[in-house]
Amino acid sequence: MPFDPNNIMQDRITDIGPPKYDKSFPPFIKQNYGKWKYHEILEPGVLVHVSETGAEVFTVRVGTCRLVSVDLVRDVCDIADKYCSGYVRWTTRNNIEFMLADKAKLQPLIADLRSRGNWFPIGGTGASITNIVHTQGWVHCHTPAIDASGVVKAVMDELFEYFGSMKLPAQVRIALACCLNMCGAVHCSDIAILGVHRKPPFVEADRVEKVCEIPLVIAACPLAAIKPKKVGDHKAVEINEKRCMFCGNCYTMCPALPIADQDGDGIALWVGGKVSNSRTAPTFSKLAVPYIPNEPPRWPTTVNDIKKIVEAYASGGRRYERIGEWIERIGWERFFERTGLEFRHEHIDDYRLAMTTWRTTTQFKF
Amino acid sequence: MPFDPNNIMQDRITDIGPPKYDKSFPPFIKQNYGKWKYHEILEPGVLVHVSETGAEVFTVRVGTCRLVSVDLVRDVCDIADKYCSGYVRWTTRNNIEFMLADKAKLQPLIADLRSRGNWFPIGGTGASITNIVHTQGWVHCHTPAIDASGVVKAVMDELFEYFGSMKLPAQVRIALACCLNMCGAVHCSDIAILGVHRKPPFVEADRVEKVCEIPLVIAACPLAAIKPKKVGDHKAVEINEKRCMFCGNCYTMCPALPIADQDGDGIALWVGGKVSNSRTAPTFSKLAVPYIPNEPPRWPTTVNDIKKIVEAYASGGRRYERIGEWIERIGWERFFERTGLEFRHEHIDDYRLAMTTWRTTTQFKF
Amino acid sequence: MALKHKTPMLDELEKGPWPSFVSDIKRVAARKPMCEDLLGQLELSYEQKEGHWKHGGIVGVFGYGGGVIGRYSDRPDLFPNVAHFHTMRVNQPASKFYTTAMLRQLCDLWEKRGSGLLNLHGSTGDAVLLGTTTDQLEPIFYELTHDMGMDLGGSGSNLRTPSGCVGRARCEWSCLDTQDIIYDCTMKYQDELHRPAFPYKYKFKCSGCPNDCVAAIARSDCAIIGTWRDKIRIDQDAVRAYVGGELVTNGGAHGTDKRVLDIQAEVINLCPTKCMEFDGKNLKIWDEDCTRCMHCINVMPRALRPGTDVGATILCGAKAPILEGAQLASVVIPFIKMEPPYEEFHEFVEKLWDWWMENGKNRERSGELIQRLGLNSLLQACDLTPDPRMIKTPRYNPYIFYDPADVPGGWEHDPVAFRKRHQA
Amino acid sequence: MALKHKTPMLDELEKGPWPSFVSDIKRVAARKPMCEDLLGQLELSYEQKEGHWKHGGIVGVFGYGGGVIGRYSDRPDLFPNVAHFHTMRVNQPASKFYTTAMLRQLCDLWEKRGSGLLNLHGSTGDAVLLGTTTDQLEPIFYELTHDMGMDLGGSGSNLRTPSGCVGRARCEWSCLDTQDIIYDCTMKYQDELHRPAFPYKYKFKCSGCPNDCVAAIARSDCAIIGTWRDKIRIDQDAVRAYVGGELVTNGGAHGTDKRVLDIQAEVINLCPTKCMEFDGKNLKIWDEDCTRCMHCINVMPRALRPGTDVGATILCGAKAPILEGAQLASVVIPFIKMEPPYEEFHEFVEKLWDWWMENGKNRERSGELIQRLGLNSLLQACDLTPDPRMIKTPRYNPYIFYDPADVPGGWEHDPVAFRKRHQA
Ligand code: SRM
Ligand code: SRM
Ligand code: SRM
Ligand code: SRM
Ligand code: SF4
Ligand code: SF4
Ligand code: SF4
Ligand code: SF4
Ligand code: SF4
Ligand code: SF4
Ligand code: SF4
Ligand code: SF4
Repeated sequence: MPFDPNNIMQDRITDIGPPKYDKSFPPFIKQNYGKWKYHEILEPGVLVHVSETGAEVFTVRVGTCRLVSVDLVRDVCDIADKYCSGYVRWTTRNNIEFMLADKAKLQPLIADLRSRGNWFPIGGTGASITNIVHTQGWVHCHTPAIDASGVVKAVMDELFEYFGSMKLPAQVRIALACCLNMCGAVHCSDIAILGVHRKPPFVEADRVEKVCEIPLVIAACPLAAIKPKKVGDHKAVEINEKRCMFCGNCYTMCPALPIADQDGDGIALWVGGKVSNSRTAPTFSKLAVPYIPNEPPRWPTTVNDIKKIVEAYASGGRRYERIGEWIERIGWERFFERTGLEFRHEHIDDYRLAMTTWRTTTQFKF
Repeated sequence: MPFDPNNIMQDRITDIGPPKYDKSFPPFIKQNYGKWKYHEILEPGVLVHVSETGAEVFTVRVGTCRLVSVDLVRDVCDIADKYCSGYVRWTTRNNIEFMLADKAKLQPLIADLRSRGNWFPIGGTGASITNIVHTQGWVHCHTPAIDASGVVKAVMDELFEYFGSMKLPAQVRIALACCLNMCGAVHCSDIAILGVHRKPPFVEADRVEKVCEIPLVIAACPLAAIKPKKVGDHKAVEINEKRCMFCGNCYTMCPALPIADQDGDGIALWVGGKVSNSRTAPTFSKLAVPYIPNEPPRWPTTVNDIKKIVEAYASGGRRYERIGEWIERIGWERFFERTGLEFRHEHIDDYRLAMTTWRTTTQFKF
Repeated sequence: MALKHKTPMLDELEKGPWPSFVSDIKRVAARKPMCEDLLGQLELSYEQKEGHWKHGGIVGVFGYGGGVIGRYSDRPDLFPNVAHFHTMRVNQPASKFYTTAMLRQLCDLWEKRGSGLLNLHGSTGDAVLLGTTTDQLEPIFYELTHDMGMDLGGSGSNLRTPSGCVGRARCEWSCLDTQDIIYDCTMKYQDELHRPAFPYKYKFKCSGCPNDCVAAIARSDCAIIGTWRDKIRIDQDAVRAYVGGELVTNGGAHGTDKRVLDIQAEVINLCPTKCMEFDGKNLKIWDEDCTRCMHCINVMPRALRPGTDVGATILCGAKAPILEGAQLASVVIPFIKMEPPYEEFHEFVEKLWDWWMENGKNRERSGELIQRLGLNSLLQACDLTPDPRMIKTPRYNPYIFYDPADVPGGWEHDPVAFRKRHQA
Repeated sequence: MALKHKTPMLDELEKGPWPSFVSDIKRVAARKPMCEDLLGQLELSYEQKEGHWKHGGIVGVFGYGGGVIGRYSDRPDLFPNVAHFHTMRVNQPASKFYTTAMLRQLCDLWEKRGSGLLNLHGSTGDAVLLGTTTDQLEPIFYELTHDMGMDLGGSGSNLRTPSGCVGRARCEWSCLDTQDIIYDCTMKYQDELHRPAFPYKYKFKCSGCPNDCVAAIARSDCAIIGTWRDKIRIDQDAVRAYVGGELVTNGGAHGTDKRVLDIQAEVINLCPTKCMEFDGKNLKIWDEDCTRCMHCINVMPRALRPGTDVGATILCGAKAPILEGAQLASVVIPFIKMEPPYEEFHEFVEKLWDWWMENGKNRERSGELIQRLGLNSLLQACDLTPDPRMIKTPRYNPYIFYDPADVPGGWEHDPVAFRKRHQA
């Protein structure tokens, strides 16, 4: 029975959850589930996994925008139908994986993908720069300091050679978040692009009581910079601007405290985080560049600073060494020298755990 | 002119500071000042330093109680007069150093020292356990949770073989502080013995206003556990016992808040701190045993737990590896296994920087 | 193809080798005014360097407290077709395998009832349908559930859509049935997922091994990460083959050519615990010292494999910075067998939630509560025993909250007796 | 020798191989009732497991705000001779070299006017005279200054007695004249040492090299630690002699026998920066990577020596836990030449003190103020430039206090223009 707008409870189904995973496993996956023995990357973006049963599965990984249209998804379906028995998957970093068991179809699939202009670049495996994990930006969110998709496009264009090759010392994982909410793993990425505000919010005193719950707004500020204040007849709030560190959390709680600002907003770059437990423990990304203005449409300074970091790492890092491991080895003093980035007061932490980041040893390099 | 109690300003001399250092340098030190080329430990406690001039200075280091009598100092003077041209020095860890330039006097000096019973044990150099840095305890201070000199004596008796030998993997520096004020380098020692309280102070409500400045008392509590409270006619304070972590700082500010208690007080043991920048950076001592009751006169449990730690380290540490470096290598899980010490809730930090001490990786040993 | 708004800045983003979202949107914009206006508004944002969406707006489907994010343009005067532009979070199948049939059906639905734009996938893992109007929410939900057997994911102060790595479906290292674990907790906790009852959001993520390909340790309140308790399995012949240059090292991740593996430099020296030795013929691993970091296995996938006594390490409390600063997850259960019906795990989770719901403030993540009340408070609430595996280092600060139960006589003082012993 | 009080517990501490403070005190107690009562009171403490001194009590010598710690028994009824038992802190000569003449004079003075017991030395470095009565304070001070040329050390909220390692007097590694530096700041800041003007105590300590034999980095508000900017001096012959087993490694610290040095295992692999290589004949050090940790020099004192372009690293803020938790000192000046008249250093110190006196709360250590206001605040106050050598790692939290001066238009908003661009 079709949907009846006048009776939305009719036949209502809820709480069914997602389709069970194995409904969309290709047969060769189902058969070899849990039996995989080893894998090998045959060329950048192309993997084979070999099962204990002797079966092989070939995977071709392609980059995509995370923001896709139904047209693109239909193209993907066409390709998957033609070569992959009608199955396809997305990775945890928004790449598409075409899998097939029949080796004969591998080269035709690759050729087909290559024939489609810049829609389906092959790569993102091994010691490469894979797809940038990112967020909404100006396309959908209400709190961004920067765009997401556009910055990602500009950066990936510049670093494209590293997507389709595996010549870096190790994986470089880049992430972007358009505000301090950090919807993604920006806080633990080799390179992180973060949208930042630099102006305290302003208070629309006549709107606050209408659209916000004042106690929640006050509680939202990590630095207790917000106090209740009566303005004329209105119950409103006051912001102690000197205490503000521009997190935007008060705006999340209250639309009458706009924080976005064309002159204030921009990008901070962070480096050296990682997630895997391989060799070294997971670690946070650290500040590399405190602020770069928004430069749409192609954010040249941002792109250029990232390039500097990648190139310094590409030439100085040792095999298996993630960016953070490389910096740990050479020291932060050398990182700033080799990238040519400026060390400024913003790099020195002054928040709650600040003292754990100061140098409490005479060990450093001149 | 002698001191005249009725005219204390007469001839008053102030601000002269200490005697200039070189007034008490022996001639062979003055001559070779800044010219030393290398040193060598000839036997435990006996060093030679060789100068660019070819001169040599021999040093015999002896352990002492830090709490000494004029009789002992006079004995020291006798020895120094006889062998060391009338000069002597104390080390930063309260050992005495007899220095001489004339090698012929070295063996006689050593023999003399050895002939004096247990007053002047020779040792404390190199990979040994040198003198325990300690504080006042029940001998002089008003805030101790434990005695100092007695505990030190009991521990050094037990570890004596390590004072006069150099067979440990590296230096083991032990320190004792009788309360959380930590008058010493207890917070950065290989092994630290710390006096702790476990009962919140009690309030002598009728004395508080007489002997304390209430605002200062309130400000003294790191956890804001103290509030003003009127008791009968008296301005006094109230302690939120659940918040108290027994630091004793309020007692420092106010004698009407006694915290010492025979059942509450005792010893906590800490391990793995260091000060030198050699190989690894200076680091804090970490909790090994949260609490051992006061067991005068010879504190057997404390002595025994320290012995366990030293023996586990002696058999497991590698050359040059300080206790903290050894634990870092084997892991805390192994430290507790190998020493047989119990891991308890107190070991898990719950103060301001607590989250920086939790394990944020899957890397650990089963 | 003349679109309604000029977009000279966005057009710059059609250049270059990486796929262009602008080109992609443009082809749909040709037939969908919503996309036309979206481009127009985005161009305005590029000009003004400020976003043009109003603050939030609570919309949703009946009976659910999450799954839809309301969004309205702040220039409906200029861009009326994105006056409403809500997203719907569709719970993806675990580890994101799809049949083309499912995808085509989703596209058709979204072509008809929404913008035709999606995020594949959202950072939490959902298949995000990007941009529709309020009146379409119920019909879409109806068709999703009835026609496609799909449901919404989480948003708001509830369980968020769980997500996991590809695991045993296509990875030789997985110590867990990641899909099944994710499916299990998604299904078991449907109510928590759709109806906000928590102080704030709560996320599960599951990786099959410590490589953590779903970044669970950084992004989930409860990270379930596969591991093993026994020994790394070694094929000594394959080790020799790597050393002899007969195999491709690191599964080709650093170049697909065969080359001699310098096992000392590339494996043994990089082992964080230095628990390996190679005598020229055999590789010896002192497994009791191994911390299962995966590095040696990563480098020699044909020679080394995780052990067979597998299970998970549970780490809790990861989150982004707001409010109290970013956190990585901390070990809470060093090892737990994760086998259906996962009862032990469910019990743990439910105890943890009870503790959080009882003690958590509004908008306080579970990780922040752990910070505020201490790891011990969580352990107690969940009947877990303190273990050195939960910490990097024991406390170094001496501010210990001793338990009065351990003190003879507790915290009682006898002031009179005290002053008998001590004059004031 | 029958003393006034029975001390069965203390008597237990006369046994064993380590020197016994009890035996030592007993021999003085035979002639000094103060020591007799001290033993009695200590025995009582051992019985009751509680100390028996009253809380503080401000006593001192005229014109000084420190140097004397008042102490009174809380059982003067039982131990009248320690009813007063004050200590006097006597400023030691730098690095604690004494002539026996000085010591004997001090003993005579103390025998006459005090308990005859001393601490050699106090943790801060003073020669501590332990136990006297109020009426003796002025005479002692008079005799100290007049007859012995000695002065009191610090206590209270003032500069504390500075202290340093043996340095160039008897150590080959010292990059500084530690004694002279300590003497200089002791003399220059006599007023600060004797007259409390600070929010709380302030300590200088000076070590000649990064081995830090006076524990400056852990115990001083301002640690002056010697270092060098050029290259480690290498005597390649001596290196070969170590490797050949002709010399005693580590100056005998691990055994006084000659033995072959496994230079790879014992030196090169333990070098924290791995900046050394030995080709069997020559040792190469990439000094630009060396962090001057001293390890290689410690192990091969006859082959390696610090460079000759010497100076100090200044680290600030170390302290014990009260109030905000223990701190190690943080690098504030990576390198400073420390040559008389030390003007640059004095300027730095005075700026720092001004900043601390202006901003510090009562009983707030300078290290706590750095914590509270941030390292940048200190740097600014002292005209120092931020440098990566001051930090272990740049910030990882994104809560940055941007400077309005860097923002075009500062923090001004134009709400009207904003609402023209964005409808509410
Ligand atoms: C497909 C995917 C899992 C999924 O469920 O989708 C995946 C698949 C594989 N990962 Fe991964 N990883 C995937 C995201 C991740 C992530 C998560 C992330 O980046 O957000 C991580 C953590 C990254 C980090 O530390 O910041 C990750 C850390 C690893 C590592 C550890 C790398 C390291 O040394 O730190 C390995 C081991 C290796 O490559 O040697 C690994 C290895 C592998 C292997 C070789 C596992 C296997 O045997 O099949 C797979 C192919 C790797 C390749 O691409 O070269 N995978 N892998 C994800 C692909 C993302 C993409 O499209 O680019
Ligand atoms: C005499 C004294 C300096 C003084 O001004 O009084 C001193 C003297 C020497 N120290 Fe020290 N250190 C002295 C306290 C310290 C301290 C401070 C402390 O323990 O409170 C430290 C820091 C300890 C720590 O890290 O916790 C210290 C860490 C070192 C080190 C680094 C050890 C390491 O590897 O961590 C060395 C180098 C070595 O021994 O290889 C060293 C080396 C030396 C040398 C070899 C320097 C030299 O060439 O003359 C001296 C003889 C060492 C020996 O005893 O074996 N000295 N040394 C101090 C003797 C204390 C005592 O009586 O036991
Ligand atoms: C859509 C998505 C970003 C994306 O483009 O992928 C997203 C979008 C928003 N997030 Fe997020 N978060 C998304 C994944 C995340 C993640 C990543 C993850 O789940 O693995 C994080 C970091 C991990 C974590 O949970 O801590 C994340 C941390 C936040 C936070 C900060 C929470 C914190 O405790 O620090 C906020 C702020 C808040 O909740 O008020 C937030 C809030 C928001 C809001 C609802 C904005 C707001 O202030 O209310 C965003 C709505 C955007 C929009 O218009 O659609 N979002 N958010 C992701 C969800 C898609 C999906 O369901 O798959
Ligand atoms: C005598 C001495 C201990 C000893 O036996 O050697 C000592 C004894 C006292 N210290 Fe101390 N401190 C002594 C060196 C230290 C050191 C070590 C150092 O200077 O290198 C420290 C740790 C380093 C530091 O400064 O942080 C130290 C950290 C404290 C603290 C905690 C300060 C903090 O900021 O955390 C207090 C508490 C206070 O000031 O209220 C304190 C307070 C005290 C008081 C005054 C007790 C009090 O609560 O008022 C003690 C008087 C004891 C007495 O009856 O004589 N003492 N005190 C040391 C001074 C002797 C000297 O002049 O040579
Ligand atoms: S990072 Fe901020 S601006 Fe970007 S999607 Fe998340 S909440 Fe929105
Ligand atoms: S932006 Fe953040 S710090 Fe500033 S007032 Fe708002 S909540 Fe507080
Ligand atoms: S550690 Fe505590 S009890 Fe001991 S001397 Fe220092 S202040 Fe007094
Ligand atoms: S002992 Fe410390 S924590 Fe307890 S009330 Fe006193 S100052 Fe506060
Ligand atoms: S986390 Fe481990 S099991 Fe899962 S895909 Fe990555 S490597 Fe494979
Ligand atoms: S898994 Fe890691 S810790 Fe274990 S043996 Fe391999 S490299 Fe070493
Ligand atoms: S700190 Fe350095 S210079 Fe000073 S005594 Fe120790 S080793 Fe010698
Ligand atoms: S001083 Fe330390 S860092 Fe420098 S070469 Fe020697 S061991 Fe390496």
